[in-house]
Amino acid sequence: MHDTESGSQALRRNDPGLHIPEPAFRPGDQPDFSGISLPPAGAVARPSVDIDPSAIRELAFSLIRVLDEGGHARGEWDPQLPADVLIRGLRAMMLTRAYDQRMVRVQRQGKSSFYMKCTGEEAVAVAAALALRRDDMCFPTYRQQGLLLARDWPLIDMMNQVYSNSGDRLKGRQMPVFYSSREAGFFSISGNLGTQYSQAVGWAMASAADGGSRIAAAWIGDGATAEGDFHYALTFASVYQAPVVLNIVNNQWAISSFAGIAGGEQSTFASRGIGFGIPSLRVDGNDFLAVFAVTAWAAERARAGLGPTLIELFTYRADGHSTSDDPTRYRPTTEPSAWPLGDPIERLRDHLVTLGAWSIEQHSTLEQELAEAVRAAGKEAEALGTLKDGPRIPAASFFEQVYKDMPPHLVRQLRESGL
Amino acid sequence: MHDTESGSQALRRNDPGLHIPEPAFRPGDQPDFSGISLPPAGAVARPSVDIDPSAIRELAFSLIRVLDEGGHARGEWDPQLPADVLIRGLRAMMLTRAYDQRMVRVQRQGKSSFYMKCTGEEAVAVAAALALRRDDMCFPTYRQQGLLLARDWPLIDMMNQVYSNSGDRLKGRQMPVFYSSREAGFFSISGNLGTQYSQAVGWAMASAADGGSRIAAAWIGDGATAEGDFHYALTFASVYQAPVVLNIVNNQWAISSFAGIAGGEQSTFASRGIGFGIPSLRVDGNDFLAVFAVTAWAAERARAGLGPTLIELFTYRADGHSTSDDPTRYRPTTEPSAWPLGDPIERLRDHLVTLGAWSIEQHSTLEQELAEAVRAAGKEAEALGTLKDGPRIPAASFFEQVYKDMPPHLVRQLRESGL
Amino acid sequence: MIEAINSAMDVALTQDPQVMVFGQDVGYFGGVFRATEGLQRRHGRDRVFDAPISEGGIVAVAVGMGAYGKRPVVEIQFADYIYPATDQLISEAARMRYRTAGEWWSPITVRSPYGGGIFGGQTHSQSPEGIFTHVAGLKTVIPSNPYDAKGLLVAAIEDDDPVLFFEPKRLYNGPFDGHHDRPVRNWSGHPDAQVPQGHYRVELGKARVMREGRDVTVLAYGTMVHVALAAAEETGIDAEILDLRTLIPLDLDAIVRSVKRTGRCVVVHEATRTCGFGAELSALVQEHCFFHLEAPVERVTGWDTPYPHAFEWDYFPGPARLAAALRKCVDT
Amino acid sequence: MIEAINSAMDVALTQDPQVMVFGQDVGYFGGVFRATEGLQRRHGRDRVFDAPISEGGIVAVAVGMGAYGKRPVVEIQFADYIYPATDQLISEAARMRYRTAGEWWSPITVRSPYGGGIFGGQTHSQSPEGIFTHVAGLKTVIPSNPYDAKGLLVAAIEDDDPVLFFEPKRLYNGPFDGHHDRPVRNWSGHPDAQVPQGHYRVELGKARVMREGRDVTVLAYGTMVHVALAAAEETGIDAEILDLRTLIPLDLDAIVRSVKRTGRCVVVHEATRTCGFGAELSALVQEHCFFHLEAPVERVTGWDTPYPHAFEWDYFPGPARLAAALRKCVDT
Ligand SMILES: Cc1ncc(C[n+]2csc(CCOP(=O)(O)OP(=O)(O)O)c2C)c(N)n1
Ligand SMILES: Cc1ncc(C[n+]2csc(CCOP(=O)(O)OP(=O)(O)O)c2C)c(N)n1
Ligand SMILES: [Mg+2]
Ligand SMILES: [Mg+2]
Repeated sequence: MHDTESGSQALRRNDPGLHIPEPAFRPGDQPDFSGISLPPAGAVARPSVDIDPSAIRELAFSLIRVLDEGGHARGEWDPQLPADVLIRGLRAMMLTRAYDQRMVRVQRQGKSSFYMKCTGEEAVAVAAALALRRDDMCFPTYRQQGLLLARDWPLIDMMNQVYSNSGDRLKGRQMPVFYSSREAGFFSISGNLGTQYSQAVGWAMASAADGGSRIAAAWIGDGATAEGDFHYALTFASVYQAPVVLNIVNNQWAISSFAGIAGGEQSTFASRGIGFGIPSLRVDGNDFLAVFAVTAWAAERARAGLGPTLIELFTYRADGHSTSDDPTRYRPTTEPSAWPLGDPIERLRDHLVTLGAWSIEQHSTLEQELAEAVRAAGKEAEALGTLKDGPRIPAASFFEQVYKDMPPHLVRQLRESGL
Repeated sequence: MHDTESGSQALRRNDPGLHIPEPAFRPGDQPDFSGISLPPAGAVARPSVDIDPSAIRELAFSLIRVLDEGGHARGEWDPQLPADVLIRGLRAMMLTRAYDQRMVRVQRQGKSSFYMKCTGEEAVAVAAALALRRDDMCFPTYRQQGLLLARDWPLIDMMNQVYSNSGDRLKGRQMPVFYSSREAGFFSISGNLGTQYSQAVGWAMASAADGGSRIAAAWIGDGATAEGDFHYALTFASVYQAPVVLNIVNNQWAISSFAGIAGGEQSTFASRGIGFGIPSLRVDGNDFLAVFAVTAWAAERARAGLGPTLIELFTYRADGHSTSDDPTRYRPTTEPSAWPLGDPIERLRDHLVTLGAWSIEQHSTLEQELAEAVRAAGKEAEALGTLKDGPRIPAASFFEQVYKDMPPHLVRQLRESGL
Repeated sequence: MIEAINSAMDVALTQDPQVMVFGQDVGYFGGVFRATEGLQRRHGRDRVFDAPISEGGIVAVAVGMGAYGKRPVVEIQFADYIYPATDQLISEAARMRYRTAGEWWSPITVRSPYGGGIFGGQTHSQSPEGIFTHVAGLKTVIPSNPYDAKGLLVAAIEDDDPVLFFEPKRLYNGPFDGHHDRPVRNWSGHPDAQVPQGHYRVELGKARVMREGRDVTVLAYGTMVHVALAAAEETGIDAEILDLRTLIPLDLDAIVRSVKRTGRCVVVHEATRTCGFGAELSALVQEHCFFHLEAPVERVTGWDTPYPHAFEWDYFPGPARLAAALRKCVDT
Repeated sequence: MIEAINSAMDVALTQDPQVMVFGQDVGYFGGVFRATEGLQRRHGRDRVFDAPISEGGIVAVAVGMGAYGKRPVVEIQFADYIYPATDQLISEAARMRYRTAGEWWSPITVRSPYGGGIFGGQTHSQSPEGIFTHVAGLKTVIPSNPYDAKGLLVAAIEDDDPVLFFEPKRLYNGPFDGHHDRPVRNWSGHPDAQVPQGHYRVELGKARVMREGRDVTVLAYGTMVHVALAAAEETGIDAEILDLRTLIPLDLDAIVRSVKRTGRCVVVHEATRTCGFGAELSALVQEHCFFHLEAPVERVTGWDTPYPHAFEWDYFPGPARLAAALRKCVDT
C-alpha cells in the first residue's frame, strides 16, 4: 500500500530489469504495518464544498480520519451525527456482517454456488448509504451489500437471489450476490469489473440534463481501476461536470494481487482524479464518521452543480476474495489482524460507548437479535427453495427478457427446448 | 485550452443543466488569446532526473519554455545545442513542411486518396527525434511524420506509401500516411486512435526485461487521451516502471472538437500522470529547444531505469485535421495566426539568426532546396505509380500476410478471386 | 440518405424529450458525415453534443442514461472504431434487461457508418455486423435507401432494446451498385428517396422484396442490395432480391418463403466471409429449405483479409462477382 | 488438463527465453485455476507475473512486447472478460503482419478458460469463440483433452501469429460428458491424459477423428467432444466424431472427407447459436458436400440467451439434446 505521506516513499527502481511490484508480506512473513504513517484523526482540514479543486490536491495524498484511537471524534470532518443515526449505521454494519456469515455457511452446505463477503469494509457502503439520499442512485460492485441493508432492503429478497430460488426476482439468471433493486436505488451488479463506474456517470449526466437533484454514486475496487471504464468515468465526469460521487474501495487486494499491481505503489488511488480537475479525497475507510463526512461533502457538491468528486476509501479486505478463494496462499494469515486501521464495527461501537450512547451489553444483544433475524429470514428464503432443493422458477423463463418481446428465433428455440 | 496557472481558472459550473464545454471562439469570433498567461521563457527550473516525482507535480501545470520572444534561449532547460544540431532540426522541420505541402497538392490532384499535415507542430516530432537515440523505438500517431524525416528516412519511400504505388513497401494495403518503418524505429501507425500508446509500454517493458538500454517513445493526441489505451499505458508504465517517454500532443483540436471535450478544460493533460506517480511535464510544443530538452530529460530517466515520463506538448494544429476537413466550419479562420506561441520553424530560425549561425538568405535558399528535393522525390515516386495511374503491385498480393503462411481457406479464396 | 438519417434524429428529438444525441464531432460541427448537421442548433447543446474520443465511454454513458430513463442515440464515427465499446455493448447493453429480469434495460441506438467504397483502407471500411449478430440481446439494422433509413432509424430509436444501426456510408450520397468506374449517381429521382418530412416508422424485423423473381433468391442488405439489383439486371437472371433490413431479429419467414419457391439462394455481404452473417443465413436456409434446395447456397462476400486500400475494387463484392455466383447457382 | 497446460508453458519458458507469461493472479498465486502454478518460482518474477485488471492493457502490452521480439502468453481470467481487449485483438494483433506487410507481427497467445458447467452464470460461462473466428488474422484453438492441450498450447506459443487458446474450464479436472448428475470423473486413466513431460507439439489446423462411424458426422470441439462421444454411445448411432481442435485455420478436408462418407452432419457447440461457429461449419458443409447430404446439417448449441445461472443444465447442450439431433438427422 502506498505511504500516506505524499509519495515520499514512492518506490525507486533498484532492479536493472523489469520492475515487478511485490507486497510487503507473503505467507510466513510477520506482517508489520508500523511503517505506514497515518495522520492522526482530525488532522486534515475540511474545505468548503465550492473550493477550487486545484487548491486541495494534497487531500488526495493525505488520509481523512475522524475517529481516534480512544473512540473520540476529532476535527473539522466530524459530521456530528446524532446518536440514533450512529446506531442505525452500527446496526446496518452488524447486520451486513451477520448476513455475510450466514450466507457463507449456506454456501458451504451446497445450498448456493458462491458468495462474497465484505468483512472489514462494512463502513464503506453503510456510511455512504446514510450520507446519500434514499433516491440517489448507487452503482455498486459486489462488495457493497451494505447499501441495500442500510436502505432497509429485505434480507429475504437478497437471500432469494443468492439461492436462485422461486422467490428470486432475477429469476435465477444471475450468480449469487449480483443483486439488482431499482426500488432501493441499487443498480444491477455486473460481473464485468468496472462497467458500472462509467454507467454511473451517464446516469448522473442524464439527471443533470433534467435539472434534477438526484445524484449518482459509484464504487470500484482498487484492482478494477485499471480497466478502461475507470478512465471513461473520470473523463466524462470531468468534461460534463456530472453530479456523481466516484468511490474507489482500496481494500489492498484484488484476489491475490496487492494494490501495487494496480499502480498503488507509485501514487494513491485518490490522486488519479487530480489530472481531471476532480476534487479527490482519501479517507480512512474503516472510520464510519469519516466515510459519512466525505460522502456528504461530495454529495453536497454534486447536488449544488459543482460536479464530481473522487473518494479513495482506504480499507482492508479482511477475508478471502470469495468462497472460491483461499487468501492464506498469498498473504500471511495474520495480516488482517495486523491491519492498523482496525475494524469499522468495533470502532463505531467504541465511539458510541465513549459517547455514553451504547453499551457492550446492548451491543451483544443486538448482535444476537441480528443473527436471529438473519436466521429467520434464511428459513423463510429456504422455504422458497435453494439452488439444490425445493421450488424453482420454471426453466422456460430463461428464454424471456432477452428482448422486450420474444423474437421469432427465440420462440422457435424455446419450442425446440421442450421447456 | 487550460490556463497555464495551476488550475486557477478551472471552469466553475454556472448552468443548471448538463455542462457542455464550448471553445472560446467560433467562426465569426475575433480570436484573442491574451487571456492565456504564459510563463516567460526560462522561468521553470529543471530538476535532476532522479528527483522524486511527487516533488515536481507543479511541472504538470506550468509550461516549460526556452526560446523567448526575442529569439534567445533562457533558463535551465536550455539544452545548449551546437548550431549544427539546431540547423539539422531546422532543416528537418522545413523538410516536413515542404513535404506536407506537396502531398496535399497531389491529393487535390486525385493522385492519392488522403493526406494529413502537421503544420505548426513540426517541432514536436523533430526535436524529439534528435533528443532520442536512433535505435529508440517510436510509436507515433499520424502527425509525427517529422520523426521519419529527422531520421533521414527517404522521402520517396514515404511518398510511395502515400501513393500506394508499386514501390510501396506496405503493398497498397494502408491508407496514406499510415507509414511503418522498422529500420527507422518508427512503429506502424494505426488507424485506431490510442492503441500505439499502450503497445509502446509493452515494448518498453520487453526492453527492460532484457536489461536493454533501448527505450520507447509514444505520441497521442489530446483528443485520443480519452481512449482506454491511454489509461492502460499510464497504468502499466507506472506499475512496471517501464522505460518509456509518453507524449501527449495537445494541439487544441481533435477534428472539430476543442481540447475541452477531452477534459482539457478542468486540468492540463500533463496532470493526468500525477495520479500514477509519473513525472509529468508540460512544455511549449512550438519551442524546439524546450521540446528537445524535456525529451532528453525523460529519455535519460528512462535509460537510467527511473521509469516513465509524461510530456504534454502544448501546440496548435495550424491547418485542417486532414484533406477531408474544413476547419473554417468550426473555428475562426484567423485563429491559427492569433495563436500566441508562434510557429516552431520561424522561432528556431530567429534563434539561429540571433546566434549568428543562420541568415534569412540561407533560410530561403534552404527552403528552395528542400522544395526542389521534395519535387524530385515526388517525380521519382510518381514514376512508380500513383493511386490513379501507373504501375501497381499485383492485386493478388492482398491475400498475403494475413497469416505467416497462407491458410487453406485463403488459398481457396485467392483461387476463387481469379487474381 | 444522410438527410434522411438526419431527419430521423430530428423527428425523434422533437417528439421525445428523452432522446439525446451525442458522439465525436456530432455537436456544433454536425458530424464528419454531416448526419447531425443542424441538430444542436435546433435542439440545444445539452441534447446534441460532442463526446470525447472514447467509444467505450460513449456507449457506457449511453447505457447509464438509458437506465435513468433517457433514449440515447450515439454515433460511432466509423464502425471500425466500435471495438473499444464491445464490452459495454455485449456485457452490458445486451444483457441489461435479461440480467435484471426487466428492472432495467438499454433503449440505446448506436449509429455507425460501415462498409467500403471510399478508399478508407482497413480502418474506415469494415463491416463488423457479424460480430454483434452473434450476441443475444442486441438488434442489428442496416438500411439500403433513404426511405428505409429514416423509418428504420426512428423505429430503432423508439425501440426499447439496444439497436446497432449500421449505415452503408457508400450509400450516403447515392445508390451505389458497385460500378465504381461509372459516373457517381445521387439519390435524386430514386423512388426510395422520397422521404416524408414527419414521423413514420419502418418496422424492425421485416425484410423487403426489392425484386421478384423465380430463378434464385438473393439475400442482401445495405450497399449489396444495389449490387444485387445490378447483377440481376446485367445477367438477365430472374432473381428474387430480398433486402433484409434487420439482421436481428431476422425475417426468416420471408427468406424461407422465397427460397422454397426459387430453390436456390445466394447470400451476399461486404464483411469477411468466415463466420460472417452470411454463414448464419446459409445455415438457416439449408436448415429450413433443405428439401427445396437444388444447389448449394452460395456466399459472395468480402475476402477473409483486411480491407486493402489500393485494391478496394478487387475486394469489394461487386456485380461481376455476384453475377458469376448467380450463374453458377442457377446452372447447378 | 490444467497440469498439461501448466506444463506447456513450463516447457515454452524453459526452451525460449523470449516467452513471457502474465495475467491477473498468474504470478505468485499461480492463477485462479492454477494454470501457472509454480511458473513464477521456476522462471523468475520478470518472466511470469501478475498484471493489472485490464484485459485491454494486457493484450496491448503483449502486442508491444511481440513487436519487440518477445513471445507473450497472457491469460484472460475468464473468456467472458475478453471484450475490453477486443480492439487490441481485432484492430492490432490480427492485422499487424498484414498492415506492415510483414515488418511486424504479433506472436502472442491469449489463453482463456471458456464455457459453462460450473454454475458461473452469464459472466463466467461464455463461449465467445465465434466472435473471433470472424476476424481475419487470428487463429483460434480449443483443446478437448490433456494431451492435445499441451501439444496445441506449445504449438500456439511457438506460432508466429496471434492465437486465441480457449480452454474448456469444465474439462480442467476431468472428461465431462454432460452428465452433471453422475459422479465427477477425473482424468486419471484416460488415454488422452498421458502427457509426456517434455516438448511436443500438436500441429495447429488438424482435426482428429475421435470415433469412426458411418451414419453421421459430428463436428465438435472442447467439452462437446465428450458430450458427443456419450451421445453416440447412448444412442447406438454409429457417429463419426471429429474433434476440430483448431477452428481457424480449419481442417476442412477432414470435415468434407467424413461428411461425404456419412452424408449427414451434426454440429455442436456451447456458444449461442446465431452466428456461432456452427453457422460457419454448417455453411461450409453444405457448400462442399451439398450433393452428398441426405439431411440438413443440424446445429445443437447453447440457446440464444445469456447463460442462466440456475438453469445451467437446461442451457448446456448435453447428451440428451445431442442424441435427439443425431436421431433426427439419421432418420431424415
Ligand atoms: C473485466 C473483469 N476482469 C476480471 C474479472 C475477475 N475478477 C473478479 S473480482 C477480481 C478482483 C477485483 O479486485 P478489486 O477491484 O480490488 O475489488 P475487491 O474484490 O477487492 O473488492 C477479478 C480479477 C472480472 N470479474 N471482470
Ligand atoms: C478509435 C478511434 N476513434 C475515432 C477515430 C476518428 N478520428 C480520427 S482522428 C480523430 C481526432 C483525433 O484528435 P487528436 O487525438 O487530438 O489528434 P490530432 O488529430 O489533433 O493530431 C478522430 C476522432 C479514430 N481514428 N479512432
Ligand atoms: Mg480490492
Ligand atoms: Mg488534437
